[in-house]
Amino acid sequence: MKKLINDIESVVPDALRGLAAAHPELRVDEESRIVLRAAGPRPGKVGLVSGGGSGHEPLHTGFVGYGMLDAACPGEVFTSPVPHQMIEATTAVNGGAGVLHIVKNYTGDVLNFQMTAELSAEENIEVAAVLVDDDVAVHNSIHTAGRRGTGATVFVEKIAGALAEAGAPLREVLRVAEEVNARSRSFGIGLSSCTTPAVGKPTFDLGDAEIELGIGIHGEPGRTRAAMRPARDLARIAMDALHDDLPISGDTLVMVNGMGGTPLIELYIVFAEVVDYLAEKGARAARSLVGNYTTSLDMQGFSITTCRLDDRLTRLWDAPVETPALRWGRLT
Amino acid sequence: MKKLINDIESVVPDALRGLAAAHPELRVDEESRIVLRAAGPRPGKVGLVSGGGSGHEPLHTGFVGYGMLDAACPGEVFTSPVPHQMIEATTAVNGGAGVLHIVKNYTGDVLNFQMTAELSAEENIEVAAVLVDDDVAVHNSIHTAGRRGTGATVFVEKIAGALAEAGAPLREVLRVAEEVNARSRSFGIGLSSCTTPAVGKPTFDLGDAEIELGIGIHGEPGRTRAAMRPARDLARIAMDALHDDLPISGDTLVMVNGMGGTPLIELYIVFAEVVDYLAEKGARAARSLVGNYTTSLDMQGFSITTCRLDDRLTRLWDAPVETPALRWGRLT
Amino acid sequence: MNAAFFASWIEEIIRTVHVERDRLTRLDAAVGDADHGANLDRGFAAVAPVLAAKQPDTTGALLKQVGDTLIRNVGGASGPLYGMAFREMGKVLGDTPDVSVAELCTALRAGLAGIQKLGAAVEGDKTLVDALIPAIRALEQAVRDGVKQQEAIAAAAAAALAGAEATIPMLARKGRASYLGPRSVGHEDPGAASTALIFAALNTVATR
Amino acid sequence: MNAAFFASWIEEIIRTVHVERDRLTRLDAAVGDADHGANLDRGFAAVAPVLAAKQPDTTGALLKQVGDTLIRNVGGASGPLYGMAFREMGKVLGDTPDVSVAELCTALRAGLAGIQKLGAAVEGDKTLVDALIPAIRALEQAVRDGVKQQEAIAAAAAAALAGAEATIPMLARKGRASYLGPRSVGHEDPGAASTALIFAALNTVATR
Ligand SMILES: Nc1ncnc2c1ncn2[C@@H]1O[C@H](COP(=O)(O)OP(=O)(O)O)[C@@H](O)[C@H]1O
Ligand SMILES: Nc1ncnc2c1ncn2[C@@H]1O[C@H](COP(=O)(O)OP(=O)(O)O)[C@@H](O)[C@H]1O
Ligand SMILES: [Mg+2]
Ligand SMILES: [Mg+2]
Ligand SMILES: [Mg+2]
Ligand SMILES: [Mg+2]
Repeated sequence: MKKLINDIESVVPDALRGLAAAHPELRVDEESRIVLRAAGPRPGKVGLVSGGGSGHEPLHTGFVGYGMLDAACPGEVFTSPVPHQMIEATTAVNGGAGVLHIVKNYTGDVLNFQMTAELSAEENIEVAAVLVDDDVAVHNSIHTAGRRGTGATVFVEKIAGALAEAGAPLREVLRVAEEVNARSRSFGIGLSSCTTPAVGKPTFDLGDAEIELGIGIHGEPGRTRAAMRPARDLARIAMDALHDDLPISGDTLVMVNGMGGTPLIELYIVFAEVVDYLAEKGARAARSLVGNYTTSLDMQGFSITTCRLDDRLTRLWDAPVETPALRWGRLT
Repeated sequence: MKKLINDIESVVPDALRGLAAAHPELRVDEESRIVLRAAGPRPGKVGLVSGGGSGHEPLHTGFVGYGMLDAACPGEVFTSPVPHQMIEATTAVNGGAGVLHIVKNYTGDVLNFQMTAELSAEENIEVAAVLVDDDVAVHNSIHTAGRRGTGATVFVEKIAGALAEAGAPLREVLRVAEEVNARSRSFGIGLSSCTTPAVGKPTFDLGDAEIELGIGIHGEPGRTRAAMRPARDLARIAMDALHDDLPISGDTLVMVNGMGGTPLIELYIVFAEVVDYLAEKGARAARSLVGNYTTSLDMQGFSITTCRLDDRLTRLWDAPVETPALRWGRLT
Repeated sequence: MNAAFFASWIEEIIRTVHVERDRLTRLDAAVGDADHGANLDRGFAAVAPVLAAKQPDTTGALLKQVGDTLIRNVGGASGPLYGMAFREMGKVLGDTPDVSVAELCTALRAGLAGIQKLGAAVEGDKTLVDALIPAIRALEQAVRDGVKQQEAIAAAAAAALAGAEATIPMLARKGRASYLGPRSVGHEDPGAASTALIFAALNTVATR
Repeated sequence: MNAAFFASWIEEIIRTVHVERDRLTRLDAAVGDADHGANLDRGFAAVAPVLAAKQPDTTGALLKQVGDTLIRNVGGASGPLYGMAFREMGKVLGDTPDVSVAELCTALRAGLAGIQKLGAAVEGDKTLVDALIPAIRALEQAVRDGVKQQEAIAAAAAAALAGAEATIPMLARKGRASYLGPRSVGHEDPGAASTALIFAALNTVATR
């Protein structure tokens, strides 16, 4: 394993130290492992807190800032954060209008956020939680842990963040978050596994011409292994999976997300194919993100997330945002 | 080789198609392979054109937009663009105040830009060129091709772009570009080689615990091979190389740049070490970029670029910019 | 089984989880995200200094402390689950000076209930529950059979181990392994393996 | 050597560059950026349709066309260098109906001058110049010796090949290979190898 780390035990705090130095507009509590806006909570604004395992950067720490999150709680690599982090973040961002927890659907995240919600109630902070579960590779069923939360988290954080910034009350912010999640679907394809610092070798092995279809964002193997194909066919496999689950039509918000080890030039190639696919279905990529947003350490591959837009969601998507990883349209 | 491509011959045009679809604020001429601002040239504003081989994304195409480049000319992967592209871009961005060519110091780039300048003169367009040569891994000498142009290109494009946007004449824009280059130094470390689509396997092989010191951005091997070390030591090797060449002091603009295959979390770890190093030297990272800015396809590794700031350069760095890969502070 | 006995149990868990860390992580690499060993080792390693500092004098306080420390330090799915289990056991045992096997059964049942309340896993879902329930059943059977404490605990440890091994052919329906669908078949559940370790540690202490 | 002869030469270059593409790229992988074969193949492949469309009727027009097409399509260092060389040769040969070996020498000297004006490489810098200069010298010697055209060209091809091989022990001082410093030693320069190919193609056509 060749990684730019000092010690497998100190990966997260060392990275937080760098994040803090690079972004004076954030307040990074390295001890408690929470990342906040330096400006602190705005009275009367709903606070947005997300969190999850590290290794998905820029998710979530890179999305803290004006128009998006108020706090992020990074756990150990691929391990959900713990309740004491989250309760501290929740308390810190509470401006009196309650706090929305944005939770990706993984047992660990769900359980730890659930404990946090109980603790928050004890502290008289009104907390609501939205569960993001957009990954169609996992079949949803009451007999399973349900779909994973992946790329749609970025959409939920951006759009709910914009509404919170506009001063909407908690139940409306929750509602729009749930709506974005309901309209969003993701599917990922891995060309390689990833290597966690703790393990030091790839979580799974893939042959020279093999890929994994339906990967998650933790180096989990996918649902099936398949032969490598041209970008056009891979984009089509992913889009078909999304379309089968929720037919694609109209103005669509599209993210072609790199898993961490894939160059941007390749993501643009995939995006071009996605645009063609959408056109076939009479839809179009009205808004888009192409780049590394929800990564899985050094994994090579991509995921596609789509979200059917309406006028209101488009306006909220377009609203100013100023975070390390997403920024546009902010008045200075 | 597993790459998200359709055909090794169509990598650049396919990616440009994706870029065009993702960024309506750009005008992408896929035929001529030039990327322009959709708004076109502003009369009286100096035009900024850069270009170079593809495979370094977001450089240069991702830096076209308000406050930075007017046009980028992407060549084939790792191959400088050709004069007919550049002359077309030069003509397209000329607002009557002349055009600055930002050229990374590689024989191919230099020769092709030189031919373009001759053609521009025939068309009565005033053209000046700045040669970026910041990479201290290569010893500068009149007996060699000289230092390579790497990360400092981002600084030159941003700062010269800001001055051009402010309406400065060509000779001033050229002067600030040369000044930024003179104040900037870079050094890169590769943990892996990269694989060009045309070759289909890594340009060079590295052992499990080996790294290359002093790599360029084209998968060239570095100056020396060394044993893998913790991030702290690698950051120090790079910073020592920069400091030996041009002592570091005062307010410094720092970029910790990923080579394409390195996760963001690791780049933040390196940046934290850089900040410590600067403190030792009585300097500080007054401004910074941490992320993938000047990549080398899927190479794992990083480069560090420093530039000594003064008040004027800091102001120009802070000036609004709105491009796919760099954006801040723009009034909407 | 007095507070010192339980303290020895926890120490033995700390030790064996550390020793078996890589094996647990390897199991998790096959069906999950390759962190179970690291998670538990981080959590139990944090327990030692906490106990040294607080020196809880009742079994209840001890186990609650262990549970809280796991919740604070593990994260993931296993942190809240094991944390809650130790907390619930602590609540049941309170200041009981000398815990009988029957009382231990009651405490473990409470721990299991905590786990199921949080995670809603039932037997056969391929989780740590598949090691825990057989262990509790074996202990309860031993109480009914009136066998000696040491023998009862040995039976529980054997049942936990068998339960963990029995997860190999199962199709996961809870936790990350469930994402794999049929590909989860053929691998031992890492949480079940760590539960077996925890009972093996109990057995080690009981046979001292 | 009439215009048809030069057209055959260009066709033969197009063919051999395509065949040797991977070898040239491999040489470039060792000391450069692994694109020399792809660059030249892209450039010369573009020449064929251009010539088919324009059918230049003089050697000068033909070679200028080749040079322009290389400049338009190759990029990199080799595009302008080879492009300029063919253009300069075309300028010298103009509408000469039947080019003598001596005239070819003059044209090649002009091509070399174009290359050196652009790239400033001298012999020993480990570039294509190290294959080109020996080839020209061999040709000039052959003229002085009054040998037959075919023999003269064979000598030039052999000299180019030897020149290319002689770059192996050299330390690069121009182009990307120069970044490697001492590590450039021990590898053949890709541009010198492609220059040797171009002279080999000339020889093939001359011996038909
Ligand atoms: N809903 C659940 N109920 C009981 N146990 C569960 C549940 N979900 C997961 N587990 C257990 O947790 C183990 C994984 O723990 P760990 O790897 O530490 O957490 P994570 O899955 O968050 O990475 C699984 O092997 C399984 O035994
Ligand atoms: N300054 C120069 N003068 C002459 N030839 C040069 C010079 N620089 C590079 N070359 C030649 O160009 C060859 C490389 O061509 P190519 O790989 O196509 O371009 P690039 O180096 O831009 O990738 C080198 O092997 C060398 O022979
Ligand atoms: Mg985990
Ligand atoms: Mg090249
Ligand atoms: Mg796990
Ligand atoms: Mg080359």
